[in-house]
Amino acid sequence: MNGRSGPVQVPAEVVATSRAGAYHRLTVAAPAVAARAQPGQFIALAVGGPASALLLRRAFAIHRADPGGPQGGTVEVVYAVRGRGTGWLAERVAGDSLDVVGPLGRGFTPPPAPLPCTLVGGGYGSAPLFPLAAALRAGGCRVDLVLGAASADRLFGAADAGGAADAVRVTTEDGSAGERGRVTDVLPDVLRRSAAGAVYACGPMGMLAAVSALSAAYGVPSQCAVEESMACGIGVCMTCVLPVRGDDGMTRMVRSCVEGPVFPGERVRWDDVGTVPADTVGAGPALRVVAG
Amino acid sequence: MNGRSGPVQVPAEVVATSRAGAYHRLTVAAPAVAARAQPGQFIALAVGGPASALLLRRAFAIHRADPGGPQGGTVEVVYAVRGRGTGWLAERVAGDSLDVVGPLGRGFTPPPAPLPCTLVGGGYGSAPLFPLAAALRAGGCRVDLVLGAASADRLFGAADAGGAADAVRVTTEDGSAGERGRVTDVLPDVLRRSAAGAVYACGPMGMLAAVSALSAAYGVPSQCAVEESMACGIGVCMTCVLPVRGDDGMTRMVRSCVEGPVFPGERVRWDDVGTVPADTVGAGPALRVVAG
Amino acid sequence: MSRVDPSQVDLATQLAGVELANPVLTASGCAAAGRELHQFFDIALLGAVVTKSVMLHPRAGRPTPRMAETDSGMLNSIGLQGPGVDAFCRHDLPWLVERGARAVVSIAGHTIDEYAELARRLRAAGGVTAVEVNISCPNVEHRGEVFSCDPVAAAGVVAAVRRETAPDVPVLAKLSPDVTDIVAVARACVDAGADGLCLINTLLGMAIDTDTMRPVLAAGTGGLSGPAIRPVAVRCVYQVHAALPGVPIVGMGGVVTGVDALELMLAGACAVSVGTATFADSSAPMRILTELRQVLAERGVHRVADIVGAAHRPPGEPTVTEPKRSALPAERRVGRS
Amino acid sequence: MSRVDPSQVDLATQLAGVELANPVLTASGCAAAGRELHQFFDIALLGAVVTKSVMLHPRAGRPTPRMAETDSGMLNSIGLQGPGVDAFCRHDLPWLVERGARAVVSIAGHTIDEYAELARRLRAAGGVTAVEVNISCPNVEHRGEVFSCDPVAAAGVVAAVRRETAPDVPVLAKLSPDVTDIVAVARACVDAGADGLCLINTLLGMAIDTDTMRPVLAAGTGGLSGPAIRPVAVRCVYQVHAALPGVPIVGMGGVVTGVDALELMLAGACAVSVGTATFADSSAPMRILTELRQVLAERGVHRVADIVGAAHRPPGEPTVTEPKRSALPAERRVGRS
Ligand SMILES: Cc1cc2nc3c(=O)[nH]c(=O)nc-3n(C[C@H](O)[C@H](O)[C@H](O)COP(=O)(O)OP(=O)(O)OC[C@H]3O[C@@H](n4cnc5c(N)ncnc54)[C@H](O)[C@@H]3O)c2cc1C
Ligand SMILES: Cc1cc2nc3c(=O)[nH]c(=O)nc-3n(C[C@H](O)[C@H](O)[C@H](O)COP(=O)(O)OP(=O)(O)OC[C@H]3O[C@@H](n4cnc5c(N)ncnc54)[C@H](O)[C@@H]3O)c2cc1C
Ligand SMILES: Cc1cc2nc3c(=O)[nH]c(=O)nc-3n(C[C@H](O)[C@H](O)[C@H](O)COP(=O)(O)O)c2cc1C
Ligand SMILES: Cc1cc2nc3c(=O)[nH]c(=O)nc-3n(C[C@H](O)[C@H](O)[C@H](O)COP(=O)(O)O)c2cc1C
Ligand code: FES
Ligand code: FES
Repeated sequence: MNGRSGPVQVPAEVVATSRAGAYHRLTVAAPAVAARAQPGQFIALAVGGPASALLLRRAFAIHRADPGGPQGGTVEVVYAVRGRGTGWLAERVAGDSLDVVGPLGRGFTPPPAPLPCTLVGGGYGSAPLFPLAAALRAGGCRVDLVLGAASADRLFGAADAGGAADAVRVTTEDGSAGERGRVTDVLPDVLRRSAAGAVYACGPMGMLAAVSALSAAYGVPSQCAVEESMACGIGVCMTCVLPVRGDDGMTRMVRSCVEGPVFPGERVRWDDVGTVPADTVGAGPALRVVAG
Repeated sequence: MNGRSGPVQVPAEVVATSRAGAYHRLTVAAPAVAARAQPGQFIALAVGGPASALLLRRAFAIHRADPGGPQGGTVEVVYAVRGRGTGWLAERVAGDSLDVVGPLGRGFTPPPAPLPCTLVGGGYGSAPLFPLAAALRAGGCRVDLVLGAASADRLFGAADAGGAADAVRVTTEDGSAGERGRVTDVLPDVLRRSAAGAVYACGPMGMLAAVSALSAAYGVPSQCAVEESMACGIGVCMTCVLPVRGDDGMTRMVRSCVEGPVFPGERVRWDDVGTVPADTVGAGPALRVVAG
Repeated sequence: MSRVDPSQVDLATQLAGVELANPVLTASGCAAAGRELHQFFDIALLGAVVTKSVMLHPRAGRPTPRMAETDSGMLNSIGLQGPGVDAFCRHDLPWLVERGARAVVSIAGHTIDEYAELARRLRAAGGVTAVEVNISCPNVEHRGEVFSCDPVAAAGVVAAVRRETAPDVPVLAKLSPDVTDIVAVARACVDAGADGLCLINTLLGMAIDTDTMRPVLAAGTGGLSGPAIRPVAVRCVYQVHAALPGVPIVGMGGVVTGVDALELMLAGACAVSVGTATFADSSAPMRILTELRQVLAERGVHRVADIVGAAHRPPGEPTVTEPKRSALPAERRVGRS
Repeated sequence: MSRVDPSQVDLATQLAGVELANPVLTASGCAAAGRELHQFFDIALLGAVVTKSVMLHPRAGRPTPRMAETDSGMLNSIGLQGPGVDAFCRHDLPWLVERGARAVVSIAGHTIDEYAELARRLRAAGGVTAVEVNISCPNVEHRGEVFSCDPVAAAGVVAAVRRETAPDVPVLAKLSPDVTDIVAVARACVDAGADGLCLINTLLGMAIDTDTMRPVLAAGTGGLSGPAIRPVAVRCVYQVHAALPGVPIVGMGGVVTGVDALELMLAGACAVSVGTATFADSSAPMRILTELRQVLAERGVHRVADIVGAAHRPPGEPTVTEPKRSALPAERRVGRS
């Protein structure tokens, strides 16, 4: 990152809010963010207002970045209400102001030459796949979209998926929409039929692990956008790490906010997320450290 | 206080906000509070919203309690923006909801029989004198109103004073409105001319001390509404105390939230406010107490 | 976890041999002696009312300002203003007893003898459910060092109070978090006869007025309370419960919601006290009790006693299972109920 | 107090013999080694960049989750993840020096020898403005007890680092607030050769997930930081400055605004570190510097050095008067500048 493509911190007016099943959509006017955003990057919003007890920003994948338009550039995110921060966000209305930092992180890397690409989204994880699909198709790639969720209301973007991709498969665990099952139940079929050359995925950690393993089994490289608890989002605090193998084959605890959130699926040690594997560089006896 | 006349905690809609010189007016719909309120009592507002870092309520004297009306009963306060809490309040607009507790404290006691009364207000301290003036006049008392402030913009209610009292004197320290000087410069004259039988005062501690002393010098009993930092407003925390002489002549540290905020001026040991006088009941060596 | 009907959740809790109807108490100094709160809700419905620390003689307390608000917290330096133990036993204790409230009486002194005398007067008065010993007071016989900062001094106070208190009335030692090793102080108190522990008192803090450029509080320093300190309270309760699993703990520090109460109970508290939250919401203890019932029901918990200290169980082990409960050996249940 | 032109406020501060252009620093572990923040503002404009505590060898740190948000605060258990001192001296230190930034290098070890070796490597590398000794680490040679909890252990580390550090490079001891007597630890460090003190490190805390019913952090406990702890920080700085008025203090803990920075300086800090605030606002240290300049000007303060420790002066005494300043005897001014 450098000065020009790097993140900016801006006050941004809320231009639209709406519901989408179990989720909320939020669009803010943030031209400088919209102009810089790449698919797979995220923004971080301050929550709770000026006298808030909530110190940290909330991270959301960019669902849409529209650099033009009447507001001079907007950014849209899709989120689920989880706790106090997203609860506060859900009370915002058009005209309110939000403090936005972004775009943050490394997004998805498009293939060097056109290839059939399979995009897999779980829950609100499908949100960042839409701008990616558009970019890939603009670059001449065939795009297969697989969307999954526990139930129909937790599926995001199924209605728009037809226009965004060359083919769409939808799964829900309870069968309330699309095929009953998980994205990984249909993925092999999609990979085979489309002769996929690249897989892109975003969703819960368990899904990413399974998609990554399946893709590898089919010999297709995958890029997965992870979601780790983040305090700073800019690489200074070391809270957001996970064990990732480097070019040298060594495992390191890598910051998902700046070296991710998108990682090559085969590099992430999915089974060891939440641990420091013994062969990690610098792994040592677990001494109690009081601070830092 | 008992169940029926005691305070209630209610969600209240903001029905109006406006500016008044350096101050803000805020009217909320709170029928149960309006129905119970007596002149000199106060309300306590929660500030900062649901995820606020500001724990404690802010206290404001009741400027107007209107038990009837379309909203079924409203309460109005007048306040100066001082810090984060009042800053947040100033951003509220009609339709917002506030959490209100009130009415709190003991208000002004009207004279047992009609008497000329002099009401002295400093800054926003004149706010609670208006409902008092109305009540006193309804009870057959002549009311003289003395309003003072540092400057014209810090004077509250001067425009409405004519209709609220039988005679009005206004002072400002910089002479930007009314007579140049302090309320105590004109008070002797008012007391003499009106043959005042009771003084009621609200304003900064220094003004109350001076008004109380002057009234005593003229042989007129005074009732002063004090403003001490309050954590609970309901009598459980003991933060809001000041040294007050009791019927037995003994000085005790008395809670201004429940035994006040209105005290007989001659009972308050004004010069000792902020200390525990050595002859206070229970005064002892100042031992360091870590908690409580 | 199956959802449970909230009204069916068993909230009874055992506090060192005394059964309380539920685990929500007031915190000392944040509810006076119950009268004011009784305007807002029936105080007899709480697990107990913990009264403001009372001293041997009437006490005027500290000069004002006595409080400063801080981010998610507040500082206080009341200086234990109060009427003294005799007036308390005459006016306040009988009032609580008449209303059917459980009275946990907090006492504070400056010498071991003062504490002992307080305990004697309370014993004479009767009607006391438990004695909470506030040892966050300076020991005048020991250069003013705070009792709770020294295991030996703390133990001395506890032993004296235990000696002078009726055998069926538990003695609870209330500890300060401002120590290097809270487990050492806790252990000393238990060894000296404390039947239970109250964790935590306020943290020593200070605020400076940046306009006057002097401390806000007349006393300079004050005690920090409120949600700001909850993580410290949870840690203290957790550490002490880990070290002394059989000792009942009343947890406190920043409890504002039923979820906060649950957090302290998972750490190891068998009851919680609600302090600062009451200042913003006079009904806070009652509301928290209702919320606690609700959050337990949502988590499929039938008996609150089952989740006391649950955060200490290994990650895999299920927390809420019917048969498990009764399978616990009796002595383990003591510490958890 | 006359209003002063903000651009005319003299912000220079003396930190144990080193002159800093201004008193606003980053806090260790909250700014990495400056690179990331340099995207948002020129880090050379700060008083200094305090780097993440570095250890002798590369270190992977703790498992995740490593953080939990709390009311007005957060808990972290990073476990000192870092590249080790050699990589730091190769990549990070030269980068800071090239940009003209002042580098205060924080070091952490598990034995006195490790600290000494770290100091030797830094001395060999050069370019270090000051060494900050993070002694909130378990002493493996002493049952894992944290160095900063024991005056003797703390002094041992400080003496070793002081011995191995170039005489013109100040050694600053960073203390934990989780002690019964912070003045005793401070005094031991100063007696052992510390040229200054950094107050405070995080408070030990814990959060429990009320859904999983287990601690949120993989490590169980973590360090509490942010505005929640500012009253504790102010108290610690005030107490230590009162006891050791000649010892320069870097204050930290919950500084989010220029007014917060002023509060710690009034308590006795001659510089402040900005930590957690940077996570919400990447430009926080720079913004706080601008705000500090402004709030000093509004209060008629010409030289920031004049208000260091001002809260200790008697209530009556005016804080800001031109002639007074130069009338202070030299040795008193050391402690205040
Ligand atoms: C790179 C990235 C992209 C994300 N994209 C989206 C998105 O597009 N839509 C969406 O709904 N959510 C997304 N999340 C998750 C979202 O950030 C959390 O749901 C949100 O922070 C919860 O805040 P809260 O206050 O409502 O919940 P609380 O649980 O009260 O939050 C408490 C604290 O934990 C952190 N936290 C809690 N859950 C998560 C989580 N899952 N991930 C990271 N931090 C968490 C919060 O930031 C906060 O600091 C993303 C997270 C990351 C890291
Ligand atoms: C009985 C009573 C009646 C009052 N009536 C009015 C009124 O009619 N109009 C008006 O403008 N103000 C009134 N005040 C003062 C008002 O409560 C404070 O100005 C307000 O609390 C400041 O809040 P803040 O967050 O803006 O300021 P901050 O200074 O940030 O407040 C910090 C803390 O200090 C407390 N505090 C600060 N100043 C005061 C003060 N002067 N009195 C009490 N607590 C204080 C606040 O409640 C808060 O807890 C009254 C106070 C009392 C006790
Ligand atoms: C994520 C994080 C990492 C930290 N790492 C270190 C560290 O490596 N060394 C250290 O001495 N202090 C460390 N600290 C403590 C801070 O330097 C600082 O003392 C403390 O956070 C209080 O300041 P604050 O409230 O401004 O954050 C860390 C704090 C945080 C929040
Ligand atoms: C205003 C005030 C007065 C207090 N008085 C006492 C007291 O008299 N005795 C005592 O043991 N604790 C006292 N405490 C401490 C509380 O009982 C409690 O331990 C602490 O405030 C933490 O809980 P909280 O965060 O819920 O308030 C007092 C606290 C406050 C805020
Ligand atoms: S969130 Fe701070 S380093 Fe990634
Ligand atoms: S404000 Fe709590 S007793 Fe008066």
